[in-house]
Amino acid sequence: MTTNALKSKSSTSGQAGDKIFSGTALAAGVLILVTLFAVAIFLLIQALPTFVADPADISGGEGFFAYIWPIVIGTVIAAAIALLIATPVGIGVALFISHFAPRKVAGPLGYVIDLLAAIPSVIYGAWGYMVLAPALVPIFEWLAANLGFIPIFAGPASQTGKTMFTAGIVLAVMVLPIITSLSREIFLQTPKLHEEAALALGATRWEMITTAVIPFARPGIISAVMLGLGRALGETMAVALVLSTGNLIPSLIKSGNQTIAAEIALNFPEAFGLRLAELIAAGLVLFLITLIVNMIARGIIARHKEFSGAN
Amino acid sequence: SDNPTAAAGSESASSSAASGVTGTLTGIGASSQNSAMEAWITGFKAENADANVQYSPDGSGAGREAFLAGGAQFAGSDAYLKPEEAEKAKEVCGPEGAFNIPAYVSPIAIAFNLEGVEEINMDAATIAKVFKKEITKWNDEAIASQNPDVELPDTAITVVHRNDESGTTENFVEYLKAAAGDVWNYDVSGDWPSDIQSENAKGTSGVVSTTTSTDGAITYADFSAVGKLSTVNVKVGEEYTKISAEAAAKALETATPVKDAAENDLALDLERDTTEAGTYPIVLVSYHIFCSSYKDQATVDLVKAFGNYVISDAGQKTAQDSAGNAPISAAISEKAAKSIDGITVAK
Amino acid sequence: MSVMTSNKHSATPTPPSRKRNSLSKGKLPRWAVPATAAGAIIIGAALSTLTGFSVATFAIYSAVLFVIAATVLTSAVEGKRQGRNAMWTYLIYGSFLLALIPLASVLFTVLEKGLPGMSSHFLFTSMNGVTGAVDNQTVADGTPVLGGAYHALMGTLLITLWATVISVPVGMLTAIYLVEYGKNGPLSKAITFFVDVMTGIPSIVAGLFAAAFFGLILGPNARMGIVAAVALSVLMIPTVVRSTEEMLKIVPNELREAAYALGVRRWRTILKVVIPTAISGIASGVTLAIARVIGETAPILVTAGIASQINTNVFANWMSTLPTFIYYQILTPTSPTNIDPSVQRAWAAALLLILMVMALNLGARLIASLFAPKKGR
Amino acid sequence: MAKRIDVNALNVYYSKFLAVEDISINIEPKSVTAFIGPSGCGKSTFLRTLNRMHEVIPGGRVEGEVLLDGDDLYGPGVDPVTVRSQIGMVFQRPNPFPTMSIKDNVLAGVKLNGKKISRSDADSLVEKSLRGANLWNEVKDRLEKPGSGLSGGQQQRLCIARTIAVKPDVILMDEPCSALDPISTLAIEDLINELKSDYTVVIVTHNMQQAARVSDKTAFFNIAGTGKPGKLIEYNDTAAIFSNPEQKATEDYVSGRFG
Amino acid sequence: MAKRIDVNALNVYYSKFLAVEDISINIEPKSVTAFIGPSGCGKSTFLRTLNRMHEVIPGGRVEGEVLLDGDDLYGPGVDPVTVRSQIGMVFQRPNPFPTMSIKDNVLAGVKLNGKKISRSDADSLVEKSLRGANLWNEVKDRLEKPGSGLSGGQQQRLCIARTIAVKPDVILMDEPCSALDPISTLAIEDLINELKSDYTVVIVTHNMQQAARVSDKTAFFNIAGTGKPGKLIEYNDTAAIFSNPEQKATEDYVSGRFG
Ligand SMILES: Nc1ncnc2c1ncn2[C@@H]1O[C@H](COP(=O)(O)OP(=O)(O)OP(=O)(O)O)[C@@H](O)[C@H]1O
Ligand SMILES: Nc1ncnc2c1ncn2[C@@H]1O[C@H](COP(=O)(O)OP(=O)(O)OP(=O)(O)O)[C@@H](O)[C@H]1O
Ligand SMILES: [Mg+2]
Ligand SMILES: [Mg+2]
Ligand SMILES: O=P([O-])([O-])[O-]
Repeated sequence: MTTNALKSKSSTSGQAGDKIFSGTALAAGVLILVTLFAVAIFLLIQALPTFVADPADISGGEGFFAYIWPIVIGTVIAAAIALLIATPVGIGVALFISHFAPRKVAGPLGYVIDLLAAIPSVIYGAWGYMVLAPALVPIFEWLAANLGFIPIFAGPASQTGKTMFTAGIVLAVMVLPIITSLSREIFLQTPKLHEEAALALGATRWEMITTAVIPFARPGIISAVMLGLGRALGETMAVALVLSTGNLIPSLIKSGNQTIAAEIALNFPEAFGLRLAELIAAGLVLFLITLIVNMIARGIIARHKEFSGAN
Repeated sequence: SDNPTAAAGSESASSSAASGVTGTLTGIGASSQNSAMEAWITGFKAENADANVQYSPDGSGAGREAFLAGGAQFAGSDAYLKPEEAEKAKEVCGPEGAFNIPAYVSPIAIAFNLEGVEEINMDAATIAKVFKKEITKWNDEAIASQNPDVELPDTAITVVHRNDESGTTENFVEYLKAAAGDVWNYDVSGDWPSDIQSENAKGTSGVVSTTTSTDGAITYADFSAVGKLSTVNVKVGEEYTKISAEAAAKALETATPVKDAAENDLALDLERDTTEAGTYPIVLVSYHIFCSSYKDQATVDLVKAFGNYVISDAGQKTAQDSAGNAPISAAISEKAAKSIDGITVAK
Repeated sequence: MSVMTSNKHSATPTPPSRKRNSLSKGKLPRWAVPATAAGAIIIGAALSTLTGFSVATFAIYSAVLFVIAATVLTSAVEGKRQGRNAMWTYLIYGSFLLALIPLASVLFTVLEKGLPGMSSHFLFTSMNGVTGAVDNQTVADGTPVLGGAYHALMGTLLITLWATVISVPVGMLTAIYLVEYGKNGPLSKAITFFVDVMTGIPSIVAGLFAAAFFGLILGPNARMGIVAAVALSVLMIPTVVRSTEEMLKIVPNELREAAYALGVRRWRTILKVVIPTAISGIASGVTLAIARVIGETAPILVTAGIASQINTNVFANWMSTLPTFIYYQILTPTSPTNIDPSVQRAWAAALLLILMVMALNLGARLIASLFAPKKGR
Repeated sequence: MAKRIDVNALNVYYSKFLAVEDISINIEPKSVTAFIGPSGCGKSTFLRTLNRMHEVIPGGRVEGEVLLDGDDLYGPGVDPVTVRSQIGMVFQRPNPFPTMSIKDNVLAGVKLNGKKISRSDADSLVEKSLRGANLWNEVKDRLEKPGSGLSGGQQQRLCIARTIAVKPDVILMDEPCSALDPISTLAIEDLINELKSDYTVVIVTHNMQQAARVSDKTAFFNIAGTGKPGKLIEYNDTAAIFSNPEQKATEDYVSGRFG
Repeated sequence: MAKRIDVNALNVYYSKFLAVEDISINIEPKSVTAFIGPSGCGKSTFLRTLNRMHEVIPGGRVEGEVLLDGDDLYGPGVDPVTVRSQIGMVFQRPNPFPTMSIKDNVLAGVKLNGKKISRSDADSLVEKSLRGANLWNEVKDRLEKPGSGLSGGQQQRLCIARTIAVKPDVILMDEPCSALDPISTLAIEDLINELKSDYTVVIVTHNMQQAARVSDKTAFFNIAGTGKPGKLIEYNDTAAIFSNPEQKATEDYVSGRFG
């Protein structure tokens, strides 16, 4: 057994194909890391003056933290409203298309919902302040009158309807197609075997969905929601156009509050020097928020890993 | 095709080549003068077929930032260069630095939407109190006393301000501070004072459309853009001045050159608290900022040609036709031409 | 066919006497649900009128009443499980209808405001030479609005094309690395994590980054199509990675094993078996990613500048895209005194953009159906 | 609890394709009935019509009647969920729920019924069902582990345990032992023998020995050619089918080298 | 073309779990070897190590040697792809490629590796392989249709055809007939008999009759209990294993009611 015939037959050229391909794939992955790293460095360098500046020179005059935290809260509120609306509705729509709608119409319906993703954010912004906001004014008034004792519905309601609540709804509409289309694809991939197993045990359609479809799709749903959250956190133009911005206030039906992305978009054009650094620092903070949110999501997915659908 | 206004296009092509300037001139800056700038570019290109000018209305700050970084050959700005910026300009422009030319003048209207009311008189203190939300009803005594002939409804006043940082805001609050300093005790800035929580919108078109759709709303916006909204007559001296291009031009005449400015620099400090009748003091002056020297002759020629076109009668006329602003006076135009002709090739 | 069946029915002797089908006991009669719906609508209308009638409250009251009533009724007659099933079924139908409302409203708004501006002139000319004076003139004369979005359409197509050309290979390869090669190692974990983080980059930051990056190479404020394409890629890649990854993950391992056992190389297995199996999902993911960036405004402003004439070279000079065109037409109307022509152009451009993405979606679907796993006989 | 099944003139379609034609058959309660026949003849298809699982497939529909103790499964107003909770099914391919532990898999059907079940009852039900499927000893130490970590045979037995746990009237099994080793198969066959004292069992099998061993009656299906519908050729006591078939086709099939 | 396989002291792991322990076995060329044993004893696991398919599973690794005509499959520099194209495999579950037509499925092993093949060669290869798998008559009219539209048994035969088409030296089969009806099984068994004149065939089966019918030698695997590794208990001529086993365990297993 001097020479291994298998070894000599193992064509190096063929293996090279594999190496090249996996190398390219790896390179692509690394490129993403490098890009992200570069973005982070870029943000850090540009934001640096903010952190070394005299607190009195920062907008508001009380330092960067005092400047940023209200808009961080605002960002979180906007994203939370958006996800609270879009997640259940998005999953519902995805289920409707994958498991409820008649087959023939399901495809076109999915297409129709995907269309929502096609609409540019400027248009959402314009629609938001021209159509949605005025339409919501009576509802806000009703809320202020009947549920005004709850701080988030404290009146007097905005007369233009350009409130955090409206911004949240616009964001919800914007992230809906993201959540829907990803979840739908995954729901459609649920193994028929498992769906049939549930049905054969005498499950109703909804029980089949909870026993076979949702558990299988859970990690995918979480990813979809994260993707939606990314969009909701980072959306600039729509919020900038829809929201009557202002200081942090608990009421969602009055003008007030601000999100980081909108703060950047609104002030960037006229900003220079320290103000520019401040805005970029705000971008950095947004970046960190995404980081934290994703860590939490990862944690959730990892906990269910052992029971993931892949087998 | 690149020729939407077919008739005009073919004509201009022939008249061109004579001047002989070529190349692309890049400007970045104020959005206020965008409409005028489009008119200038079109007019300039009609005379100089081989030249191109591109202008991005990113905002005054962005424009000055880009200009100072060497990313644009000129900037449009609602504020002249600050001393430290003027200092920095020497890095890109050479030892002579940069200079400001007033190119676009426009009055800022205080515009409102109140059913059945066309015109209202207010003095500076009243305006300041309204925008500070100290006066919250249209039939408040302070307003009523100045408008005995107008029937004012019991409507709430909705103040609408800009939510983006803006030259319009800066000029408006500069006026409030100067003319009603005891009421308006905020720093002058392009950002609306954050203590005043009110409705707001992005851009001039944003505040105008929000105001137009909300009864009882009041805002401040470039006069040319107020559309169907009514405007406030502002008390200057003993009289109420109705907003107009002429009244705005008059404010420019009473303005004083910024002290310590270089000879070729035409930066102006407006006298907001003027008492001279017929003057409308809430005026926005938008500048073109040029280097005193550029690296090659072609650029110098191009800049001179464009700069001169803008301040020429023809240039100011086209802008006015397009943007509805006020023209600069002949005196300023003359001084500006001298400054522009002083641009040289860097040594 | 039905005649035949009924024939057979009558012909078949049925041994046990069939009084009532015990399997169908406790089943709501057919008319029950429509009746509940009608009741809910009537009471909803009444309630809404009490509090000052509006379509919104009417719809909300009716829907809530219907879901509650139908659930309670089904629970009572058919049992708790059926009740729950009914409730969720109605909620799911309801969520779909709810999602249609904004869609219909946005589309209606865009159509209503955009259709008047749609003309061949709008589609095939640029804004070169169209000034406020021109608009003032058209308004004064009542002539058709001049100037179009051809330059912006070209810009959108080119910039998006380049962004796709950059993002799809990078994104797909990364997803392939994650699913096929990464083996859940630290690097693949890091990539997965940071890809998610990347989805949270605000679009303006992506634009500033691309501008700064090219600024380092080409000098300050080097604005052109390709810079915008890079900025959009930063936004697009994570979506491509994420959706491709999910789709690759659900390709059954059996198929990979089948290919390996045939002596097929891994990369060929991936390219010829795994990806084709997942292609329909990937295609819709890529479409989604394109749709995600095609409407971006902020990053384009700082990377591609703005132009009123046609430029089809992404490597030189400024460029407009439909969103920036819309943005500037709305925010700085060509003629501040007569904004109607600008507003009309903006909405027409919005309509155009939506139509483009619709066409894109259709295309992706076509690709998907051509390559999708073939089912049936 | 066992119930009888009567099928009258049943046609089964996949959209336009007639897969199974004109089947009439009477299945006695408390008996084991085996379906045999060559691949593709429609055994699985027909079996699935017996608990309305066929209609889960897009385009799947039937004409004719299937009576469970005289009640038509396809009658107006009949809820498939009710049908399926009375007629359980074990599939050809093992399909435990991947996201559930072994224990939860066994309890999956029981929990659906919404009945509260005490911990101890649950535990004893799990043990009983798993023992019944001859899996208890192999998994008793890892009841909380996912079911997907088991080998194919173990997974199939888990699925059988899951179906048994629901205690249906009728149990349909589609080649339940095709992934099992002889020892497990033996256990399942024993189990089928036990089950038949209480339930009606219908089993599809390729293993003629198995059919001969476990069933009381055997139905032989055949197909004339590709694209043709499957038909019921002969249905009789198992002994008769294997020793003395009436039809030539049946004889050919059962007297193959296999038997 | 047939080659011999010699396995020396092979341990097979799933990460830390030792699934199969210390196997040494010599498989003669041009012979059929059957692996039998209870479920979970590691037959599939061991079989997969013979063409390095085991390492496809995350954490899957081996210790020891597997020699193909004296060349170690696991030797340094050996490309698993080379190994697998010489040692083909048919799986327990039918797994045709869903995106491909029946024809392309058969040609997958050839085409996917980018080899050029003329139309007529391809057509004749398809026909030959499908005939070999006893599927030709059923699918000859729909070669361009997707493979996933076939019934389970048809799908499995398609997979066998696909493997045959690559013309390997050794063919591994993991319960290839467990989803097949007797007629198809018969055809496959005939095929195995034909194949053995050219190839080395290793087959995992639960059907002891099948093992007895098709194999020259039989290896009996067993497992002491859950979590314990599977072991090779006895390896001998098939006749000897079934009539005169040396080990008590083997005798118990083969003399069950199944025989
Ligand atoms: N989902 C489906 N759509 C269309 N036709 C189908 C489908 N499933 C099966 N068929 C066809 O119906 C016929 C009967 O298939 P069925 O699976 O019932 O056979 P079987 O007797 O169970 O075969 P096997 O023994 O291989 O399991 C076959 O011709 C098959 O091709
Ligand atoms: N992917 C895997 N990861 C970890 N353990 C596994 C994996 N696959 C199988 N095992 C374990 O390895 C052992 C041997 O499994 P294997 O599938 O080889 O048995 P088998 O003899 O083929 O059984 P069957 O007859 O049921 O197919 C079993 O204990 C099984 O639980
Ligand atoms: Mg079957
Ligand atoms: Mg096995
Ligand atoms: O011109 P503005 O700076 O007010 O936008």
